Amino acid sequence: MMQPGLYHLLFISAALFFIGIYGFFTRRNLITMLMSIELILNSVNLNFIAFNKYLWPHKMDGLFFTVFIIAIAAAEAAVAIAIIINLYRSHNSIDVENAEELKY
Amino acid sequence: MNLGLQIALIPLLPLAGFVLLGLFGRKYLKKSSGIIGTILLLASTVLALYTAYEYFFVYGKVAGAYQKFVPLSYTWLEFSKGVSIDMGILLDPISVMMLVVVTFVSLMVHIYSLGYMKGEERFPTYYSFLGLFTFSMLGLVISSNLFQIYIFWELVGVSSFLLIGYYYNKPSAVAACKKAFIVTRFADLGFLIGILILSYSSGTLDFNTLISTLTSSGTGQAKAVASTFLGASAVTWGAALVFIGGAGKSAMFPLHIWLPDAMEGPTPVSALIHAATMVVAGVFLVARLFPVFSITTPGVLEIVGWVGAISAIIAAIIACTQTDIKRVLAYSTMSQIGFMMFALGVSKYGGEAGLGYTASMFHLFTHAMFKALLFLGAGAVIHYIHSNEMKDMGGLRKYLPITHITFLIACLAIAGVPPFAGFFSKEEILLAAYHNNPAIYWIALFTSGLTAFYMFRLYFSIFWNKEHHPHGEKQSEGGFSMMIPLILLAIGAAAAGFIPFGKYVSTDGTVLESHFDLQFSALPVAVGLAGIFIAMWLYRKESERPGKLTASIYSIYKTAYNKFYIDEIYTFITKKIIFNLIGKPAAWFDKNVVDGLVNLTGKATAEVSEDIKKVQSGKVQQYAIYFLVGVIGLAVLFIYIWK
Amino acid sequence: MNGSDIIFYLLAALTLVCAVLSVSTRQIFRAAIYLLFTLIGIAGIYFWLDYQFIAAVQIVVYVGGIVVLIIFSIFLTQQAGEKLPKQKIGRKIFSALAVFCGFGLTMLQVYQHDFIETENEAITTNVADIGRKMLSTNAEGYALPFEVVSMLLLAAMIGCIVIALKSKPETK
Amino acid sequence: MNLLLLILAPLVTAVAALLARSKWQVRWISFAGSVVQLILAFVLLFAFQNERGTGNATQMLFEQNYNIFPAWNINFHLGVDGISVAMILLTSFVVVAGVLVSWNIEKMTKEFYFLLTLLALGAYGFFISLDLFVLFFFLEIAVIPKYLLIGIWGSGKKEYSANKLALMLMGGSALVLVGILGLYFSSGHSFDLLSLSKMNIAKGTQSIIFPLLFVGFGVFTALFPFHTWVPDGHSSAPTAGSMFLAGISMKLGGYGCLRVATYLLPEGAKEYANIIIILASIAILYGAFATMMQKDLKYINAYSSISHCGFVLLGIGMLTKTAITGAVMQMVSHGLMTALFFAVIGMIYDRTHTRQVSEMSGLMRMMPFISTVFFIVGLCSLGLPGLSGFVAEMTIFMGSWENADMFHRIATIIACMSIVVTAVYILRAIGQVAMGPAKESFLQLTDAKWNERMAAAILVIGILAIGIIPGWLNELLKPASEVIMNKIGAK
Amino acid sequence: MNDLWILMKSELVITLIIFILLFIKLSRGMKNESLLALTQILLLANFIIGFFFNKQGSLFGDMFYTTPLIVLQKNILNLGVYLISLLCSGWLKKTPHLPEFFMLMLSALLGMFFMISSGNLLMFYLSLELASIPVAAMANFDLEKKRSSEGAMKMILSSAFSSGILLFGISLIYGATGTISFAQLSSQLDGSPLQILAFVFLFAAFAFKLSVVPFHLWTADVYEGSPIAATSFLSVISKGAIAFVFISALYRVFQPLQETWYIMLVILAIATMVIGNLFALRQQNIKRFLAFSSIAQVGFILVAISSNDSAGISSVVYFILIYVFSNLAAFGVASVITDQTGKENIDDYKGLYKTNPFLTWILTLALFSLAGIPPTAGFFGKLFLISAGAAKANYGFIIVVVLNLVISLYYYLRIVRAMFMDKNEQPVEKIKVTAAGKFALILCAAGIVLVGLLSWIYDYIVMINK
Repeated sequence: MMQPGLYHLLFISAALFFIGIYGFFTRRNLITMLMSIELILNSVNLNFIAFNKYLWPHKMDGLFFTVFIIAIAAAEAAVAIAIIINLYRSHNSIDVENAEELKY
Repeated sequence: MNLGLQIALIPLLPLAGFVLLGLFGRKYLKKSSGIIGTILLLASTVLALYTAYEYFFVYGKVAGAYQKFVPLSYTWLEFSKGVSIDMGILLDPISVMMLVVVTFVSLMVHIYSLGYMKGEERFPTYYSFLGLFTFSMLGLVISSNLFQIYIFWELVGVSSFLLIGYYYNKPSAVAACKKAFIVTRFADLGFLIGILILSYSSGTLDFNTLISTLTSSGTGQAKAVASTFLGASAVTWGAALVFIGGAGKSAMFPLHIWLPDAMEGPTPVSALIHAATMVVAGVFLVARLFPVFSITTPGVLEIVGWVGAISAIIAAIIACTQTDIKRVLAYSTMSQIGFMMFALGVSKYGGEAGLGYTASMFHLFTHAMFKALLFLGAGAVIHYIHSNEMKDMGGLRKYLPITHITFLIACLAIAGVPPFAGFFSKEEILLAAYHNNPAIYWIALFTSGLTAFYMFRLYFSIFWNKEHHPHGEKQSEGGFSMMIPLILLAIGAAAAGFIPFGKYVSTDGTVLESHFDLQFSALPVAVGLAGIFIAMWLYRKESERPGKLTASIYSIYKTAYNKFYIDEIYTFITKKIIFNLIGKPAAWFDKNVVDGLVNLTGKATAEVSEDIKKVQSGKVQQYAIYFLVGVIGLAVLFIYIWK
Repeated sequence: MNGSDIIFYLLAALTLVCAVLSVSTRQIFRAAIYLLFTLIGIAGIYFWLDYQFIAAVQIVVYVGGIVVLIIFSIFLTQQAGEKLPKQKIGRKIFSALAVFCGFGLTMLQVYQHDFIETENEAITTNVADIGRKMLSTNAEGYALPFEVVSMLLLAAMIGCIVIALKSKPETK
Repeated sequence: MNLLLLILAPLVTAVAALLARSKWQVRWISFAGSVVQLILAFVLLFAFQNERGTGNATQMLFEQNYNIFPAWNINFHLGVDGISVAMILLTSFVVVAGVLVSWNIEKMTKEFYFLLTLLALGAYGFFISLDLFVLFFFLEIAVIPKYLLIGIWGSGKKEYSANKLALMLMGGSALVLVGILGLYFSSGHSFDLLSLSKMNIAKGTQSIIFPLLFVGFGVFTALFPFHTWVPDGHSSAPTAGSMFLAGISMKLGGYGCLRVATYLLPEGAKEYANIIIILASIAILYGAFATMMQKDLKYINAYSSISHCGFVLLGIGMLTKTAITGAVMQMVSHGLMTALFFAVIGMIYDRTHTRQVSEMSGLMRMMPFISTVFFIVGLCSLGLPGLSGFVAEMTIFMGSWENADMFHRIATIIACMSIVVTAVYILRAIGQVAMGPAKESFLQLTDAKWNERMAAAILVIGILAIGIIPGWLNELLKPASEVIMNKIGAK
Repeated sequence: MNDLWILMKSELVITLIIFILLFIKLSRGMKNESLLALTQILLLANFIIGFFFNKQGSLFGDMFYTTPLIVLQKNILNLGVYLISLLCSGWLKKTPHLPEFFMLMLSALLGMFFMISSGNLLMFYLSLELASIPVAAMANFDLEKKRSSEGAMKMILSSAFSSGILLFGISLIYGATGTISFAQLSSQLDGSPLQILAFVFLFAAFAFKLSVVPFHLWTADVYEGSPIAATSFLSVISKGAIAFVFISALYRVFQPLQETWYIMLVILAIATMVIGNLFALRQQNIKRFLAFSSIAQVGFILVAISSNDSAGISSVVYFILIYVFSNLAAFGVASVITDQTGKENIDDYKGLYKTNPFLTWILTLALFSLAGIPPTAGFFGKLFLISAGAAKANYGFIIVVVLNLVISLYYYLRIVRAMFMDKNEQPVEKIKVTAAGKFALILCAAGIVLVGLLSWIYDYIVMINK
């Protein structure tokens, strides 16, 4: 194994990203889908940080981007959870496949 | 009076009658329409006679030959430089002669109809149609332009259509008028294409220019002759096609089938249109273009001759078997026009050789008289007996004395018994044929015998034989108005032969001395008399002889009775081939294939739309999968394929 | 391989393994916990990279906020012990395939790309600097995004309140 | 004369009709409007001839040019030449007749007349615009009113027909649009007809754009095989709708084929002339044969329109001055004739409540006027001299015959053959409908009313005016077709 | 800093309105009617202010920049929001959370404004989120309806997913170029594979928001589930804003990758039009129908965007203006009908003309405008879009485009047919339209007719675009 560097980080983040996507595709529970989204967002954060660290350390663009993403992730999660709870009230379930009334 | 205007008035007066009676007749002129029409036509007739007098005796002859005059010409529609439809008047012997014939016969018919058509509901309409017809026919004969003649040709056709279909609520009349129009229309197709060819070859539509271009050897003719198609030169095709037009209108074999049916029209109409005037338009057309036919395309002229001869004999044979008197007369007309036609066919251009031409015109003239007379006489009989069938008639000579006498004169004229009109003209025709085409001569001789036979068969069946008619009470013979035309025409039929026709009408305008040869005349007269006697033997008294005779030659009789099945052949072609093999498939193709494709496009779109609705599954995860696949797809596409 | 490297690999392994477990376990509560560990692992990586501020934010916001929120909502909507419904196998295979393709493609491009690691002097990233920049309106400042985010948070708050507050059941 | 009046008159009429209070008002407003349009058309005719008489030989007269959308170089450019004047006259005749014939429409009268007038507006605008964009604008304006007219006031399978019509026409105009854009971008950004005509567009481009434009406009004028909207559309439309459709709308296509496609793209026209001729010949004869088999009067006229419009395309495809003049004459003639035909059919249908030929008989007895008009229009259709059809067809034949090679000859002969087939189906229809024994159940029927008489009379006058004295129309069209032919530069 | 007040005037006014509403909500609150009226007045004022003080300039480094064209774009959106507030007043009056709804809507609008003005990727991302998260909440405003929450769920999850993709793309771009500022980006892009990959990620996110096939699938479900006010906001304002941003991003930032995105746009435009049309053909629900029709419209917008010249920009702006009027008129009518009768199906529109001629005419006009039929403005809008796209003389492409125009006509006419021609046993009863609604509908109708015929409007857009 070699010295951990940019590519390692990119690998981790890409892996995380696609794991998240996989989760998003296959999880039927809305909350777990939301968790997958969080994984995706985290992988992006990792990307930004890695680039900022290894390639463009003289500016803080990546870092700030990460900060804002985290903030937005929180907001998004909050709204999403609110919606999910509302959905749960009306459907009595948070299985995504129980909410497929709108189609075709 | 201005000459152009004077002559223009001849057709325009009947036209005025048509417009006047057509627009206001039904409402305001119900009673007086007949009188109005007749008076207008009388004026026309007087003008025509005056014109004829002036032309033949005052100014027509210049330097020993009758000249062609164009006193009036108005550019009606110009196609391109030099090629235009001009409405004009062409004065030459035949057009002047035709003016006289048409106006005279038409006047007779107008007068006759005053009595014959009395009390008809559509009396004004009838007279307006007569006016239209007379106008068109007159326009036709004075045409100075090939297209002008076509225009009036069509108008004549439509007025014939209207008059045949006058009894519009009779299905047979409707069928007949349709048939007449369509068959002649089919022939006119040939005429039209012929016009196109001739006009393109000669670069003009004007008769005089056209004839001189095509007959005098020069660049025009050379060009017209040079371009060939299927071995024949353009002008040959043109002339032949024009002749088809003429043949259609003149009821030449095999386009004659409409004529007998046309007898569904009122009898005076048959007299006017289908005996005396319109049906000779084809003859007139060939005569009009005679220089082209005889000089440039002698081959076509030969065809003309043969078509005429064949029509003459076929019609005569059929006429012997028919029982409807108007049909007999119709076939007789066809036969006589055949005579005229082959007379042209055996003629040559210029001088003595042009005898056939003169004879043809002469026969046209005399035929108009006696055939109109025959029809009007038949009309009087039908008027009296209310039937067309021979078997309902017989012994009428006592009841219809004037009709009887005039009818007899006409029969003698048509049979070629001297000194009646028909004798002279037919004699000339036979003479011309004898000199130029012996085969046709023998056919014609036989036909003239047949003519005498069937005419007298008719005569004896109507006026002698046994009395059949159911009408017990004695009716009058018909009014004054019906008798006058009969008498006038009888005079014409009896005396017209003595007109020295060759002096006035010849191929090149010069005088053609007619000479009678007693030796030559003997045979035709004998044949004619033989025909008459056979008819007398068979039909003067009621006997079983006709029945036996027909039985002995039954198959021939049957064939002839059924008009050689030509109608059936036509029916087969139209119904089975045109309707079933072309029309129906075309309609089917349109509905199912062309339209089907359009509908298929619509259906396919709807189908696809239905099929792909699964994509919109309502599953948010699937949406995301599509999303990712789309991204990957685009990325691969643009990274690796579309750099 | 030095200690730092080992730490990195350990963190990486923790992160990825927990991530995988988090999307595959059938116990929802465990999934949340695995997520928690993943997030912590990432925070560890941030520490390892010397970005303490971000690491702190990660811990505070994610671990302390979002995950807690998620766990609350799990409690609200589900019995903790209940197993998650199974996904169709076809979907799983297809998803895995798509994801692998995507991953392969991405990594291929990343590895083929020449990232030039700079020798530029890294600027310090202490909290004070970050804070100053966050509120600076200069070219290098982030005041405007900050305001935007605050509007967003306000809006999200309003939205959540409206949606999640139990509204009166409409009887009329 | 100010050409804007031709647009304003129908516009004002349409708005006034919408604002009217009662059906009575709507009718009279529309009628007055249509009469105004007729008068304007005549004023235009005389002004035009006057101007030409004074020796003004400019290609287009009464030009007006307003720059709208300068960014796209779109101008509101108006002007007329002989062809346009003829088409405007035709339109105004048909409009008056259409308004009169629809007098008894009770359902949504206001809307009906509004749409009718809108259609007229589109046609007028189309004929006077010299800017392709504006032309296209008016072309499309004329489509949707047809859809609504058929869909709302129509009969039979009206929805299907209306849809088919709208979609096929829109498809056609879509191709036109592509063609126009092609012209625009290949000519250095100009939509102006006159300046485009002065440009030399590369031959390769022409051979791409020409088919687009020609087929696009061809759909409007029933180019085979894009004609299938015609039978359904016509047969389902209300009387005035059919009249406008066949009398005006189909002419838009012919006019476009000539003025836009052929005139602007002479090379393309030469390249595709033979294909056009083949398609037109097919349409002529095949349309005629298909007509023979129809049983519904409206279908008969619709199919015969396909055949007759084939003549228009044939004339254009022949590329001779005479043939082109003939094509325009045929447009005018067919417009009047077919409008009259539909009017008559409408009148008959209103009384007998059937359009099946076989169910009618002997109408002459009860309705002499209508039957007479039926005769006249039938005879016009089969090309009887003295009526307009003859003049137009003969001009086309004569013009076609000027091409001396075998291909053109055969096409011309095929076209000529249709006169026989036409006679067959027309006489069949006339014989069955007007003639024959009168049916018992029809004995109570009445003849035409004043409005119907007037409508028929107006169109008959138009037909006769061309049929009896064609010279004026010929003189009107000749110079314009000469301009077109000079551009094509052959023969 | 004087410029701040002028350059950011739209954003500031919107923020002000949000806070006014917030204070009203937090204090005693107001009756819905008066609150609505107040909001409408405020929005009108906002719209009017939009016409003044146009200036070009940038703020906060390059994070925020504005030009007269951008101001115009924002004002078109202002107009749209104002119209929505009028058109949907029926539903709005009844909703128990009126101020919240407006606050969310205005926050989203604010997000769009920032998005249009954004000068770097960070601002862009943030404002994009600001423009979409509140909308997701809005979609759930029919709290009692199952469909509403399902729609909202789909919206928030898909948009979170798409922002994940977007962010990944942004991060890669950041890695590859080292900058997130638009101005510097365009000079840094060189078309290397990684950049293309990143660009595709980014593009996909745009495409998602714009509902380009195959990223469009959420659209119809969300539109159908949401309350109609939210739907019209989504379909008109969101679409318009994202289209504005998209075109300026492609032209300004990704110009170096022009060859790539031209082909991409051609492919996606065709796919979008075809799929949108095919789906719209058989829709029953009016909102769903309008969703697919708007997808097809997006296809046409892409056609114009592909032109890569200023004609593309001006025609898109012009089209969006027309689209605002037309689509809002359609939604307005649908909203009135749904509000009064609860009916949303096209079959329910059968025979509408008998009972509600006014609404029918407006809807007809709107549909004709959407279909691009003269003399409505839609004709000009569509035509300019296509003309702009045709500049490359790509005949095959243009033919496909115009044929799609024809297909689209079919389904627009379907509704017209239902209203005018079809018979119905129980047509929608006579509906009384509120004064505000009527006013807005007439305004839309006037807009539909006049924006096309008054050609100076287009000239104005062209002028400020230079």
